[in-house]
Amino acid sequence: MLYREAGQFKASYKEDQQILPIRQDRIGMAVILAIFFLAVPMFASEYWLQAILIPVLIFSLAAIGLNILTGYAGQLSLGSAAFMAVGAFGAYNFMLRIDGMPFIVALILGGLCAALVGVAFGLPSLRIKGFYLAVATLAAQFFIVWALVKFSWFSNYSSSGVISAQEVNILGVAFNTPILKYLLTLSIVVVLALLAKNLVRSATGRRWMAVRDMDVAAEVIGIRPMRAKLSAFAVSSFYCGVAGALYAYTYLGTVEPEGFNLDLSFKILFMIIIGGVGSILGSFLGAAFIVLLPIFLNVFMHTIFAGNLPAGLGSNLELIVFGGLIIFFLIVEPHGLARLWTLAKDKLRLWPFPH
Amino acid sequence: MTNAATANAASAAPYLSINNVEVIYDHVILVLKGVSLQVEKGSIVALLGANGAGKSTTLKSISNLLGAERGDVTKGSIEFKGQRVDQMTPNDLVKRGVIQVMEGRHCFGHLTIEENLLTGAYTRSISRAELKDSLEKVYHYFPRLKTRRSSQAGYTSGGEQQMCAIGRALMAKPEMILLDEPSMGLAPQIVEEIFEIVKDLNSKEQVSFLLAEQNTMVALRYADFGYIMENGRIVMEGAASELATNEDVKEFYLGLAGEGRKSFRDVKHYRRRKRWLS
Amino acid sequence: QEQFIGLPSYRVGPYGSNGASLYGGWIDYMAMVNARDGGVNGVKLTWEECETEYNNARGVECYERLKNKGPTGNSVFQPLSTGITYSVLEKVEQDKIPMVTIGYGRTDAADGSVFPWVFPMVTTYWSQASAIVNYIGTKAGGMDKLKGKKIGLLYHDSAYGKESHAIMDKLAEKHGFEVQKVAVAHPGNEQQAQWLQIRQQKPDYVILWGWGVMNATALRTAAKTGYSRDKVIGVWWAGSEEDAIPAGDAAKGFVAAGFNVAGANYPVIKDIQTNVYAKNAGNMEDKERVGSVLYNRGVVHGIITVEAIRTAQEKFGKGKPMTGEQMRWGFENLNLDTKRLAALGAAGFMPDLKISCKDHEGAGKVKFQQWDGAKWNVVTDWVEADKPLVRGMIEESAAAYAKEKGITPRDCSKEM
Amino acid sequence: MGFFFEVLIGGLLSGVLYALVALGFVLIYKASGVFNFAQGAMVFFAALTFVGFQELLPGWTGLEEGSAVVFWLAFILALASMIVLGILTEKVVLRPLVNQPHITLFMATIGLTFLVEGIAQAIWGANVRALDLGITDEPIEWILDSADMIVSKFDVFAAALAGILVAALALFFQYTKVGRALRAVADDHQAALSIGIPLQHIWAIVWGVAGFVALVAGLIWGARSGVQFALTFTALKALPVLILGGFTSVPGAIVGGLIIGASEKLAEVYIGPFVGGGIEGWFPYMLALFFLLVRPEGLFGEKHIDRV
Amino acid sequence: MMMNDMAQDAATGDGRRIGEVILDLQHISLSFGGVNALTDISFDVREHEIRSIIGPNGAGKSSMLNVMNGVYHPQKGNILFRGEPRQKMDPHTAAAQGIARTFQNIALFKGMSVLDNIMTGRNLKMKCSLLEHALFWGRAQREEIEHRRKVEEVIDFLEIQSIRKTPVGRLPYGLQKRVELGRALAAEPTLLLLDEPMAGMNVEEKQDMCRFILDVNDQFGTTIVLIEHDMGVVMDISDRVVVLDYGKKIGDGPPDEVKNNADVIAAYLGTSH
Ligand SMILES: Nc1ncnc2c1ncn2[C@@H]1O[C@H](COP(=O)(O)OP(=O)(O)OP(=O)(O)O)[C@@H](O)[C@H]1O
Ligand SMILES: Nc1ncnc2c1ncn2[C@@H]1O[C@H](COP(=O)(O)OP(=O)(O)OP(=O)(O)O)[C@@H](O)[C@H]1O
Ligand SMILES: [Mg+2]
Ligand SMILES: [Mg+2]
Repeated sequence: MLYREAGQFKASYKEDQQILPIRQDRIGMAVILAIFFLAVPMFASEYWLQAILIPVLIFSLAAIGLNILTGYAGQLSLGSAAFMAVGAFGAYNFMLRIDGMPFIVALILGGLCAALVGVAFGLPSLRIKGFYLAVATLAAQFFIVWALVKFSWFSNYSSSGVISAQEVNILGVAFNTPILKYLLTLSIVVVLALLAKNLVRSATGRRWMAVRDMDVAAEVIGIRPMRAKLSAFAVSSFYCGVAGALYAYTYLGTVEPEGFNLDLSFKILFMIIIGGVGSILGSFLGAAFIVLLPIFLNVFMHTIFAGNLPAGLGSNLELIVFGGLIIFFLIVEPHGLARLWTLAKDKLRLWPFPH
Repeated sequence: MTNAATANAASAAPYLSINNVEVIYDHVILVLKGVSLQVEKGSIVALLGANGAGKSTTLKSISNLLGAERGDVTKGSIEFKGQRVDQMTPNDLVKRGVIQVMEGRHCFGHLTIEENLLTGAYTRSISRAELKDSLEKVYHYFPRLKTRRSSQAGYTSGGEQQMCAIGRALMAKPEMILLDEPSMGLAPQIVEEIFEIVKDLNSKEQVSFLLAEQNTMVALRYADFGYIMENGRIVMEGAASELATNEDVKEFYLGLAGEGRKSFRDVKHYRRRKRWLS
Repeated sequence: QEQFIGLPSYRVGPYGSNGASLYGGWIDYMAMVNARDGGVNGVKLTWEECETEYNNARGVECYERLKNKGPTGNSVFQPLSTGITYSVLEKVEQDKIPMVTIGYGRTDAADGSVFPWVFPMVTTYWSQASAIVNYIGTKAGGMDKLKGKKIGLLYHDSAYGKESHAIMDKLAEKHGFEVQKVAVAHPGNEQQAQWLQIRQQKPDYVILWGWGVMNATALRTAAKTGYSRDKVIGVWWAGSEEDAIPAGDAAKGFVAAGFNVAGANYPVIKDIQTNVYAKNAGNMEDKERVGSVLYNRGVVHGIITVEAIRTAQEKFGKGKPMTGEQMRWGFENLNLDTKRLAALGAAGFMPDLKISCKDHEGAGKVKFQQWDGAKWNVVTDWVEADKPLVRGMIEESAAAYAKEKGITPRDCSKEM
Repeated sequence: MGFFFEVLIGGLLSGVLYALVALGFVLIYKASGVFNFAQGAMVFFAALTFVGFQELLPGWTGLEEGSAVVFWLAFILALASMIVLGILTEKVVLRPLVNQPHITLFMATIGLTFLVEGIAQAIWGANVRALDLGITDEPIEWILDSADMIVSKFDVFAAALAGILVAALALFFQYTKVGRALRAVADDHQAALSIGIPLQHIWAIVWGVAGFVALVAGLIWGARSGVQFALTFTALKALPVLILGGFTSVPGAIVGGLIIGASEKLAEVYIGPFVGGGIEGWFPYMLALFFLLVRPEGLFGEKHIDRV
Repeated sequence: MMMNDMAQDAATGDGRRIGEVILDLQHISLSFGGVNALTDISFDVREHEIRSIIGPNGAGKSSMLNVMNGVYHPQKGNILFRGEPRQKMDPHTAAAQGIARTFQNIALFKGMSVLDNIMTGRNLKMKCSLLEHALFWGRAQREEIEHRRKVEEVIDFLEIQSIRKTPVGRLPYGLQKRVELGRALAAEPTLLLLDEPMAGMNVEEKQDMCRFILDVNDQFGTTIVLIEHDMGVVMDISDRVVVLDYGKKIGDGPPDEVKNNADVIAAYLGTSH
């Protein structure tokens, strides 16, 4: 009975257009934001900030990026990690080569580099569809990483191809403690997530979804598939690029091109599928799930079997359980955690009466 | 014969009977709210009703195709020839002789028309010659398919696909066919033809039919018995001839208001019908 | 009293089989010290593994997870992955936890004045390349004979493989040989094109700078294209049983560098057998592999870790668990001379080693072993690297890093 | 010129080996529309199971190590394991996910990958092992003598094996009842169900056959580079082959394999040196990409039907 | 202009003025591989009229519509739209010129709600840039609201208020057809192509649909090309009817004339009608 929209009427289309039309949701969101902006920095340990929350946030951003492309515009991509790499190396080079470059601008420029590269690799999507396109985006994945390793200019001629991020300094404040890094990451991710939400609920998002659901019909009602697809590639790569730059600047500090390998691309793909294809919320849930689950399993195995299990077997069991859980979740809800959440809300709305 | 369906339904175990079936999609959307109906052996039963009444859902619950759409039969039972079939796989059902022709064609787009038809005979283990016979029979019913036999089904016209879907079901040599909107998208001549085929199969080969149909006029002409559904419930049932003369049915399903057929041009749009239930 | 050692490990994934031997040797050695001596001066060693799957992000998580465990926090972080090394490079300094990277990692970190917290011990990639060239020189009959020779460099096309370029170019310049660099794309399970190129160019020797499946495939393809295996010289990540066995007969004659040798006949391994395996407690699932190259490499990790604790205790108090800072001192003042190694039962097992404030590498020596189809046989004594040359490059590179990062190198003359 | 042909022939033969792995993908895609990401893991699992049994059997039965009997027994046991794996996959993964979007099924197969990799190593350990098929990977001598060209015996044997498999499977799909049913299932799960095609059996069959193909691929690749985790990477070699040939075409796999194999080797040898080498990692993908621009459904793939 | 208000007093078909030829198809031939879908077909569509195309299955009716809005490009023949020849026109150009359509096999965007589907119909009229959309402030928001108002009119007109937020994939067939019509209407087209909009509907629903079509035609003067198999509907509401058979034109004219054309009866209507 607590979760009801009864009695909440919307008097204008503007009200109906709100991101969270139900009052309880708005309160919930405010509470969540307060927790993450205020309570977490106060109480979370360094381990939680550095090893869990920051990566979850960054991966969420990358997942939003991929979700825009795959979930909303329907173009399956396996190259997200490469676009992250472009963002990271792009931002690094802007910071390195232009004196006094403000971090945020470098971040955006890094994202824009990724967007450009994304558009270039998105061009084939005009003709190629489905899994064919997915495999084609692998070309981007391998080529970009190869180029970053091969051409030392990108890594400022470091002998091993590794770059180490410059210190982040915004308006004289050095972001060098876990809390500050966390807050910076959080703010950027929240703002970009909001923008993404806006995009997908506006005409742009509808164009993407139309192309995704049936591109012939979309063209017949006047949507140019080329523009829709390329804009999705651009926006998606931008998000991945920014995530990549954050990955280098607020998370790892030093990155190598191979760190942005196919495994990472897949990981991001897992996030959106487990979280929910075509859902911004799902990107967050998926990222949290994919980052936390292996850690949880690792810790869990150590505590229950503490030394009684051959070492190799323990690690393999983690793998088995991880794979099994992915399958299990897909079977329970093929549309991902976000859908599970909406279904739960639907049930709650009806509760305590069935149907 | 049709009276038997009403009067004596309880005494002899009916051929196909659905008792108080409830269906829920996605764990929350309640679509069928306790539907019961019977089909006698060798009869043609029409299931009528507006869009969204739950006709297709009813048929799918019989043929057990709901699972694929995350639908569930949560209550009630379905019996065919006195045996519970609600837990059987569609394959078992087809082997027992119950086959469904789904709404919206669902041909195998990349297979040719002929391959489509041949897959229809999957459950039968028959000789090449028999297979050829069956194929010829379908071509006899639908000559148009013969001329398009080697085209990929995905590229054929809507009507051709419809014929293909029906033909494919016939290839399984079923005893009972669940036909979902067979007339949809077919030229009037073909509609007549298809119903003639239905009648033919029914009288010559004792095939029973349960058909969901919007074209009430034709459906009631060929059916023995009819059910009318609204909002997931059966709201009316009776011999086809009785239904055809029922005033309400006449008005709402046949477009015949008292004085005879009204031109589509003259119908007022704000006229809302009364509801039987719900 | 307990001393905690965090072990980021990889036991699944493509390198899982390497991990199993490495961590097996390492853990067994520590278990042996606990069982035989009751720990280090009475301080029990405890450890916890954390699966990284050889993945940087998970490595960082492990680092963070392990760093505050135990009474004094994690004593030392040894990531066993160059990628993870880079990812935590700056963190270890902040958290004051020494990072030891034995035979991998960031080469120029051997300059302890710029990288006080990082210890690329025993030997670095650059020392290794130089030692391999020295070995080739002796095989050719003297370093002067290298002039005009052609040496193939078959490398894993990644940051790891690229580490070899600068030093090889420098050595080629110095000794007058030619380097033919041939890249192998990851993972390297197909090398037809590369070996046909090699067959065409006919280099006198081929240095196999490989990793994982690339090594076995290289040997197989060398056999297929008729390149003599005893002219293929592997780096230490190409010279284990895990690399040779899958190549079958094709690996016969293959020579590889190693900063430790294979064999179960060393007293230290015997001690492990009697104190651990005899009590049914060993870490290895496959006991046959005790004494293999990678297992023994794990033992080297164990020895160095334990000896650093011992050294630190000498200064900061015997029988007490050491903090990260104390551990750092222990590593920086580690001195495993021949005598000490003999006492540890590891004479000839690994090179003698002396770390200092300036030099975080120590030895820079390798032995060469040859595969006879069933096991590795040592074929040389310790081969030195061209220390002055390598050291020069290291200091140059470290200075550049210090400049980029605005680090003032410490003055080692003031340290003690 | 001799060198050119050497590279070309070597490339073509390697290509056939890629095709062998690609074939597994094609089988499952054709039969269920599922892009089976776990194919690489299955190759690994199959090879590992085979050598595992090969090691165990002499101890169990007292048979002579390395004898033909042991070989074939191990082969049969490994095949049986693959079939069991196929049946389990159908039961546990596919059946509950009938009629779901392709991407969901794709994801499920990724989950399956972890599962299979984990199980394989949990059972057999992570050790790398050698695998000997009794055919050495050496040049055929008379070619070497007469033309100074290297053509490996082993590669020729493997290519012949792959050719036979491809021919058999192509016939199976085109002309048998089950083959037809498989293609039908790939088009529309629900419609296939409605006409009584038992998806369970069909899928169990295909996954079984795919398991067999994986076993063959695993043996060949295992003999080349040892039985180790890296066998799962063979999938990466197979993907460009797959898109070039078309996801749904059995002969496409072999033709795609030949094109990819030959061109990547030639590119590495003739273009590689100018850009620093190591282009084999991406070149096949780029090639396939450009190819797709001309034929978006690969060489022999089924056209995407979108009619309105 | 509230559509539903105006629809009320337009029950009869008075005051409809058939105008100039808006679309002229001359000698159109179209084939796919060996199949001749259309052979040398010529006919025209006049402004404000309801022009029906009938014919047996596979006659080429849908292909004809596809030719009209640029999905198919005929091998031979000319298409004149408002007197101007159109060569190889893309569907989105056709849409930009005011041609909207519905599809025989419903082509709604399955993952979107009814509201969003209809909103896509207004796509061409929305001018804000991607950046403005991302900010969703000021102009973008105003634009969204303004178009939402228009779409709500369409929703009211089609009486689908209650399913506004439902994902279309879950709707029963008939309602999907209605939503598809809504999407086409939202574009405020001058020429509306309808491919079997009433398939799968019962009489009552067909009556509703006819009403909608007639109203659109009356109120906005939208020209309509209609493919339909229900002869009752076609004969009642169309102004002129073209009959195709196996890609050839076998009849053309007002309903009464076509109904009695012997060829048409033989090929299509059958004797029972
Ligand atoms: N997969 C599904 N998920 C959720 N709801 C569904 C699903 N399929 C159908 N429904 C709902 O079930 C109800 C009945 O649908 P059904 O398709 O059975 O109707 P119908 O009588 O066949 O209609 P029509 O004549 O239009 O075909 C509809 O309200 C529809 O929205
Ligand atoms: N893209 C295509 N490729 C190949 N053949 C096609 C294509 N489109 C249509 N056809 C063929 O052209 C012929 C005409 O098809 P069309 O869809 O126009 O028929 P229709 O008159 O709309 O029939 P129906 O009333 O059954 O919908 C059919 O035989 C069909 O198979
Ligand atoms: Mg229906
Ligand atoms: Mg049509």
